[in-house]
Amino acid sequence: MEDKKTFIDPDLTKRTVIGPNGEDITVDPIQDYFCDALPKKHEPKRAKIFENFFNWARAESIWVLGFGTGCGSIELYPLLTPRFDAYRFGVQMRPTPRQANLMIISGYLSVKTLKRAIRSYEQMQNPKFVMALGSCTINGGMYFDSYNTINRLDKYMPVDVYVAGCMPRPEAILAGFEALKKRIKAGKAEGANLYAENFETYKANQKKIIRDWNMPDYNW
Amino acid sequence: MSIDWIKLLFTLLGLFIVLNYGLLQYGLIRRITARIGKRIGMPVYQPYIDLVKNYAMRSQITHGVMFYLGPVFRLVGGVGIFMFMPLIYGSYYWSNYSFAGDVILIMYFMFFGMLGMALGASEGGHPYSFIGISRGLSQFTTVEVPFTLAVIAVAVQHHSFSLTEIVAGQQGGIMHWNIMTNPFAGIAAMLAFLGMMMASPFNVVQAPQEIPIGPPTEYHGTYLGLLQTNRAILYVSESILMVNLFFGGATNWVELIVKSFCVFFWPVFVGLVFPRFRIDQSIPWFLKIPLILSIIGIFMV
Amino acid sequence: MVSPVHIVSIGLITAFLLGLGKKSQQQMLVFVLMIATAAMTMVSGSWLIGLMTGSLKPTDVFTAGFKPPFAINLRMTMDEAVLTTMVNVFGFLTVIYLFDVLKKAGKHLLSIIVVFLIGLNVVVMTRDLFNLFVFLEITSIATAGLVIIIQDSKSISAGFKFLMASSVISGILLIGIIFAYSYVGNLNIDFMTNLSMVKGGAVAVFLVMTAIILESKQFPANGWALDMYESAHPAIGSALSAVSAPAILFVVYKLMPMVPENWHPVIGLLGLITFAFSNFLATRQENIRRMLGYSSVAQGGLMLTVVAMSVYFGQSFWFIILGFLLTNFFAKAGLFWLNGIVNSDDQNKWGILRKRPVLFFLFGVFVVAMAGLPPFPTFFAKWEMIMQLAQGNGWGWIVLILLGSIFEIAFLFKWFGRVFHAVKDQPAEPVIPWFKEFPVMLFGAGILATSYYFIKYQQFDNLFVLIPLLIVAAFVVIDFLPAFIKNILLIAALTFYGYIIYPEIKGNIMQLVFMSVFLVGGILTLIPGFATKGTRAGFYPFAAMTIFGLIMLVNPGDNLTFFMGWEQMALGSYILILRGKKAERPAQQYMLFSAGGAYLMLAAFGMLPHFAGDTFFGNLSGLIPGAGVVFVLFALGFMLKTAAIGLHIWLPGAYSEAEDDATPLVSGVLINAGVLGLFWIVTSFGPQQLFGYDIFQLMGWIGAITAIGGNMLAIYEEDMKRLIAYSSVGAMGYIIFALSMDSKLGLLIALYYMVLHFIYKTMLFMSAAGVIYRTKTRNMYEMGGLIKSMPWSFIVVLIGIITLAGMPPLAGFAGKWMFYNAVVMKGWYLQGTMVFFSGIVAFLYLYKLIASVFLGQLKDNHRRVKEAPFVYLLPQFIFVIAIMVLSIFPQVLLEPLATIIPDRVPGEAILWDGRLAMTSFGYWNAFAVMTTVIVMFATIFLWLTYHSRKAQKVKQFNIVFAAERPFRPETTHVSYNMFAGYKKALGWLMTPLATQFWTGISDWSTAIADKVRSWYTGNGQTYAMHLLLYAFVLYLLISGGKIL
Amino acid sequence: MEYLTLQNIGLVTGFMLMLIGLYGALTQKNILRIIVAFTIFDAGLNLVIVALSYIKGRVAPIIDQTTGVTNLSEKFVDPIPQALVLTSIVIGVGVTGVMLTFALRMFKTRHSLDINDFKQTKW
Amino acid sequence: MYKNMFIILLLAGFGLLLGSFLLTHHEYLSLPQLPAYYADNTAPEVGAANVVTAVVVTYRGFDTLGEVTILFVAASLIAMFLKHSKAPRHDRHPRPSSVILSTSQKLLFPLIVLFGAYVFANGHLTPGGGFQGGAIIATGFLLLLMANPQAEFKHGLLNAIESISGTSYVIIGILGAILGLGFLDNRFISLGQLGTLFSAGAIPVIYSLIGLKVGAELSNILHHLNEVQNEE
Repeated sequence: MEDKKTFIDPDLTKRTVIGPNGEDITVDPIQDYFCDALPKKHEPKRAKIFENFFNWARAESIWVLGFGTGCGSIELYPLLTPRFDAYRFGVQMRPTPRQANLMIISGYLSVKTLKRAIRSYEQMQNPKFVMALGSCTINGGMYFDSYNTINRLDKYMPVDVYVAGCMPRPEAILAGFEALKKRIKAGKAEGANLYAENFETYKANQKKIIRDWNMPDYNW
Repeated sequence: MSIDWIKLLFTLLGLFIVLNYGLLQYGLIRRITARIGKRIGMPVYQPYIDLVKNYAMRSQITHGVMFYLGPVFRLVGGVGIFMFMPLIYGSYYWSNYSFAGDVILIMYFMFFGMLGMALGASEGGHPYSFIGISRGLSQFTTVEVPFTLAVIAVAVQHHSFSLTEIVAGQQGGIMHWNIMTNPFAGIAAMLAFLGMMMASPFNVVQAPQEIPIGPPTEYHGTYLGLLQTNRAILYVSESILMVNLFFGGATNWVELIVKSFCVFFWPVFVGLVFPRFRIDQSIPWFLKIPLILSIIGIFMV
Repeated sequence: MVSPVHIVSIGLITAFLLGLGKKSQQQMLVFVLMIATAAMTMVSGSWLIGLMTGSLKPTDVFTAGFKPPFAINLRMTMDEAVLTTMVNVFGFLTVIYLFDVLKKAGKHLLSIIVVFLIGLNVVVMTRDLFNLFVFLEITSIATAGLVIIIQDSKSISAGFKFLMASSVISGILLIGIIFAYSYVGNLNIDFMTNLSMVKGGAVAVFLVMTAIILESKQFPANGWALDMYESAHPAIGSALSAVSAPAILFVVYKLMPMVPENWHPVIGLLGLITFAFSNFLATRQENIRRMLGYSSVAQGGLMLTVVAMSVYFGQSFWFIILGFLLTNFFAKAGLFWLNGIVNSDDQNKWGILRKRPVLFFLFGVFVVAMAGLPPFPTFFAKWEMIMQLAQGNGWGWIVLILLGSIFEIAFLFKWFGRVFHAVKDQPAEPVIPWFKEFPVMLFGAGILATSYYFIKYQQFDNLFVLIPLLIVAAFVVIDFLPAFIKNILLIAALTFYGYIIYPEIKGNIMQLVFMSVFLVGGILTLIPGFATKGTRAGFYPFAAMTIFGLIMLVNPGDNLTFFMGWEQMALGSYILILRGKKAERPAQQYMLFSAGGAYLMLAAFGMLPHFAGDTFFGNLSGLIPGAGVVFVLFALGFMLKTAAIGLHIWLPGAYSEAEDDATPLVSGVLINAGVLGLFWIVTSFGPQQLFGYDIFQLMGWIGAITAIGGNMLAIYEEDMKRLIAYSSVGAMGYIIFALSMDSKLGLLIALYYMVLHFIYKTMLFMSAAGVIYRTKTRNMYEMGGLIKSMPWSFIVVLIGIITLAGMPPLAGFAGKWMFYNAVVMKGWYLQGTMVFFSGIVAFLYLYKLIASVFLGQLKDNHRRVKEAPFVYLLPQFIFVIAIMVLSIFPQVLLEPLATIIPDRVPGEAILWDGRLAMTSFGYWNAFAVMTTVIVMFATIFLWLTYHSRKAQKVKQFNIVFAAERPFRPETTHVSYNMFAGYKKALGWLMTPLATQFWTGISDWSTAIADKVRSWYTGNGQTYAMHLLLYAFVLYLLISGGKIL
Repeated sequence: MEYLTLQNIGLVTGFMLMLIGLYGALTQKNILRIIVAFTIFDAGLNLVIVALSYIKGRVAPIIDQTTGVTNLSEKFVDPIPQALVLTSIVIGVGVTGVMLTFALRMFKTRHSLDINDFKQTKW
Repeated sequence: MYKNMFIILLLAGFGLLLGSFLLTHHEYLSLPQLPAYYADNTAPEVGAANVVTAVVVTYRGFDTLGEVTILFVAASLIAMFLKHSKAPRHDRHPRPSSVILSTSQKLLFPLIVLFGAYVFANGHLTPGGGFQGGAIIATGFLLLLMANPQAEFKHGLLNAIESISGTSYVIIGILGAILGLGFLDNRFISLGQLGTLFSAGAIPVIYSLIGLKVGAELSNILHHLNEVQNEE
């Protein structure tokens, strides 16, 4: 591309500061501030019975990261109301990705948001699941030709469940939960491991579309 | 000093009971809360599932040693309070390790967990942890004042800091309970209890959306599991403390559970009714009404 | 033996012969003058030695061979011998000092100098009133001549003012002499003692005395003198101050027998007023020479008081007056001479002295000696004077003396501090001719020798006073050695001292405890000094002085030893604080408050015999009317050191600005001196009342407010050391509160906390010092995340704060537990709650301390920071071990401490049942708690470790940041104004009332001083009028308002 | 009338002169005048001294033919004040001379003889 | 104005203070012990006819030494003070003094000096003495200066006279201490016949020295002042 300029983030360029004794200290933010380890694949427990039990627990206790990416996030709130009451299914909202298991990409994902979504996704701990809402995450939907939104989410992160619709109703999302639970209980929801295994591919895809990649390769 | 192994077993058993009770109680409370909100709510056993899931997380990260130790401190604090508290009045085996210290020890042991948690969370380096802790500590300083005064009032009344003695002094019917004999201290302590539980309206510490749940922002997996375990034990222990101090203690497990549940329901109830206080609102509040009540209480003795 | 009259004849012949000299021979003439003054010195000196050894008897010299009263006679006794020797030695040294000036000046100046000396000699020796007048006139004119050595317009007009004033004074004197003659018919002082009995003779006495008093430059009729001091050559100023004034005062002494008994106090009071006010005005003075002038005038006033009250002081008179006289002689002369060497009246220019360690040391010696701190004579003289005055209930006098002294300390140490820090922008190597240095050094030696004799005269317990002082002196001498050698030596000296002192105090647990705190604290706090490079000039003598001062407190043989130790410690620590880079102002504050406290104590010591028998640690029991005042004075004095709220404002600055590795000594160790004192008075006085109000109640409230105030202030500190310093204030409030409960448990808490606070505060300060040593900053918000690079320091701070917060299972909890029991037993619920609240508040700043520094985000410039040096960590871990032992076995400390508390004290003690501590209220088993906690901790830790064994270590920016990432560590670290919410809620508690109060006092005193000193208009005529007015008012005072 | 002795007249005159001298010294602004005032003061003082030596009907204490050599103490006036006044006068001369010199130099420095102009040092 | 009033009040008070002396003081009817002793014993002890001189030079000789010193130090001061003013000398030609003055000066100067010498040499006999004589000599010099303001003196001579006479005075005092009974004792020279020139021991010598010294000093002072005036 003719206008492919490298973006330089001033906060991440190498810089020299003066130490307490007057010595020069070179700081390379990416190296020094961020852990540069790559994700590892975590094998399920050998003992099937434990793994099944844990998968059951994971399925029955789905903690959702409260991160709305697109218009679909408006559909998430009714889940907490008396009418839909997702709590019944062990679904709870968590404000921090560290504690969350499920990331709901609620609708179209602009490139800018994609970066944040990736970061949040990577900050979640294994096992972690992704549920994608609406056509926009499947094929771009009405934004299929937008310069600024992605078309297919699973090019960038492993998606466990797609919930179709534009937008899907809360009932559909609840159904999505049920589908996800089934996947988990069946031991098929190994998205995190998938991501670790195909890390280069995913990263390449991500980097292709995110030009100002001002973060480490993997956000711990 | 030889170790009384049977007593240790009983204590561990008590701990196990309290843990389960705590988890169930939490589930029940959540359920009740949901019903008040016209929801059905999560299953009563949901806390167990959450606990198991958290312990079963496959990957974890650590920010450093203190981050690692934070939950340990926290759980030691919670378990410690339980350990040093007599559960059932008149029972040697259910008196736990209360021979090691009196109510002062328990009061100060609460800080142990808090401090550990604060340090652990801080090592995570998350600014929200700092903010949450600073709020929590700030509020805590003022919560403790009326509570301590109330405890002192009770101690003076019974001429003892020993919880066993205090409970002994309350035997003989509801009119002998401290909440009846010294209502001001009792009310003050109950108000302070709200703050100690950090339930709404005093839960700005964790303010889930403003500073994503505050101190434990970075905690997950096993760490979070430990924290949840602690919560189950700690909340029940604190309720039991209140029961012992003001509600005549308990002579058997049923009485204990009923009473502590009632006590624990009090902050839940208040939390459902009142909106959240800002930190600079809650501090003066605690230094006004509960403090005055507790001072009256202490001079009533 | 050469007759004393030959002092005069030698001088006069020299003076007259100098007239024959030629201009080209000027240098030779100077040498002639030198020889002549040396000869005069030898004559008077030989008399001094002869009289001292007893080989000569006091003599009267009859001029013209007639016995008095028929002819003038001169007297030579011990008094005159001392004074003439002083005059002549001084003259000799002045000639040397002025060598370069005299070489250029004409022969006339030489004559004037020698005539000046003759005048003073005769003024001292003569016994004839009119002769006195003549030689006073000689001195005056000679003085006028000396003032104009520098012939600038300032000195000329000052000289003219002086001439006007001296004309008026001599007029009054002459009238008085004539009247006296007309009443008694002769002029000899010895034959005039009945003058005031004669009808009307009192007027004559009055006139003569007034003239002499005016001549001795009493406030406020002394503008002429001040102008003279300001404008004259420093050498001349020194002459006026060091020899002229004493000579005049000797005249007063000679004339005192004529003065009616009931005038003595009036004259004495005039002197004291001068002392107080001149020192007060000096505080406002920027010009060094004028300041020295004020100071000289003040000293003159004080000496006038002593002389006027000589009958009252009786046997102590000589001791007192010599103390003041010699100090003033040596020190004031030395300071003036130093002024001449520096050749500037600007304080900042005095930094030159820093380039010359010996001169600077002497400068310090002079200042300290002037200020009346030990081990210099003024200190002892002042002590004796106060004691004597107190015996006669002269409280008003004592107040004036102490006020004056505090002002004196204010300006002297302001000056000293300024000079100490005015090193920059000075010429590299100042050229100071030997003849200017020599007299200064000689006088320095003089004052040190005098001090030695004064100390010997006191007959102290050598083990506690003399040996420590000699050690300090030894460290002064070896100050040029590298720091680590001195460090080893001092540690060795302290260890050895501990070894020899141990058998002495073995039996007394209280002494043992405090001694070990001071000695062990001293040794451990010295260890970090090994990290310092270079010579660290000036540190070790004062560290030794501080520690030994503390040791003197422990086992005072008498009140004086205690007070001396107290002052010595204050002085030593002042210097240690002053050594900090920005410590000028804080050190000044520290000195002022220390001195204020010390003077309150001094007054209390004076009162002590009235109420409580002679010694400080007498065991009083029962209520003694009036003893409350003594108690309060003592308590205030000690509470100044422990920084009770309102008196605390010096503390944060002093502790934080002191050198980082000196801070533990200055704070953690030193602050216990106040506790020691408070403990002593509480145990020995017991409950006393002030105006019918129980003092312990009051003290309890003060303690509670201090605890809460100190901790509250600590919360908002951003400066690491200030935070810990404020925390000390809080801890001291806690101790004050505990002491004031006056129960066995309360006192036990105080002692226990004293030890514990010493341990953890020293530890924390050292840890802070280590951090600051590496990071070179004290602002906590500039740090963060240091746990990675300084894990050991982190552990120390962690243990320190757990102990401080009183959390079980560590040792701090013992204090809290006892505290609750004590409060409940005592029934002080409200105060107790406040203290408790303060304890909780402590969490806030403790968290801030540890989190802001060690946790959170590591800053860029600290990425390569290493762990604190081993020598910093070593003592810290010794303290950690101590805390651990105390945590598991608190009875190791608590049981011995409990034996210290006297049986008088009410309340129940802790009962020990094995490891279980019991009171009637509660129980506590430290061992069980500790074991339980350790087991729980280990179990849970293992459980976690098993689960998290594969946890990925991440770095500082790997945090969830609302789907963003942090930008810079600085913007991610939450530390600055951490408790903003708390401030919003309770910030009103922090209104800096104390600071406002003290600033107000300082502002007001400045304003008043400004107003008062505008009295000195600079107009010679007005000054002359002042003289008359002074005489008239004095007359009204003495005659009781009757003009006739 | 009993107070109106020669001695008292001398004394009162002397006192008056002294006071006048002091008044001049304290109110005049010109330095030379101040010096003159001081000499008046001195004169008064000396007059007082001399007046004190006076005893009615006696002679100056010089032995000559008229006095003889015996019983002199009943013939002479008091010699001591006379000796003293001599000294006093000489001192007065010395001081006046010095003051005048100062005045001269002061005039040179500021070209003024007003005492108010010489207030460089104050406070 | 208020200031003056205040000073008047102050002086009035001071006057009252002095006035109190008038009330308490009574004129002597007879001499007190000390002057009586002087009156009676001067002749036998000191040998001076003038009792005042005896008191001045012998009994209170130490005072007189002081007096001399005062004059000396004043002169030194003036000399030092005025010599320092090194202002450029204006070539001023003042009006020459009148003929009467210059002529009479030539006539009178030796006479005045002689008279002065007479006065101090006879100090022990007549009302007079060193100071008086010295002052008279100085008037001679004053006359000299008035007649010829531009005159250049030789300071050396005056200084030498001053120094030597002063030194001699002190030495005589010391001689008194060595040979006589005390410092400034006049009796180490025989007292001689009362009323003659060579009587009263060392008194005439001392007075002569004083006279010379005072004369020289006063002249010096006058001269210095004059020099300064010339510079103006």
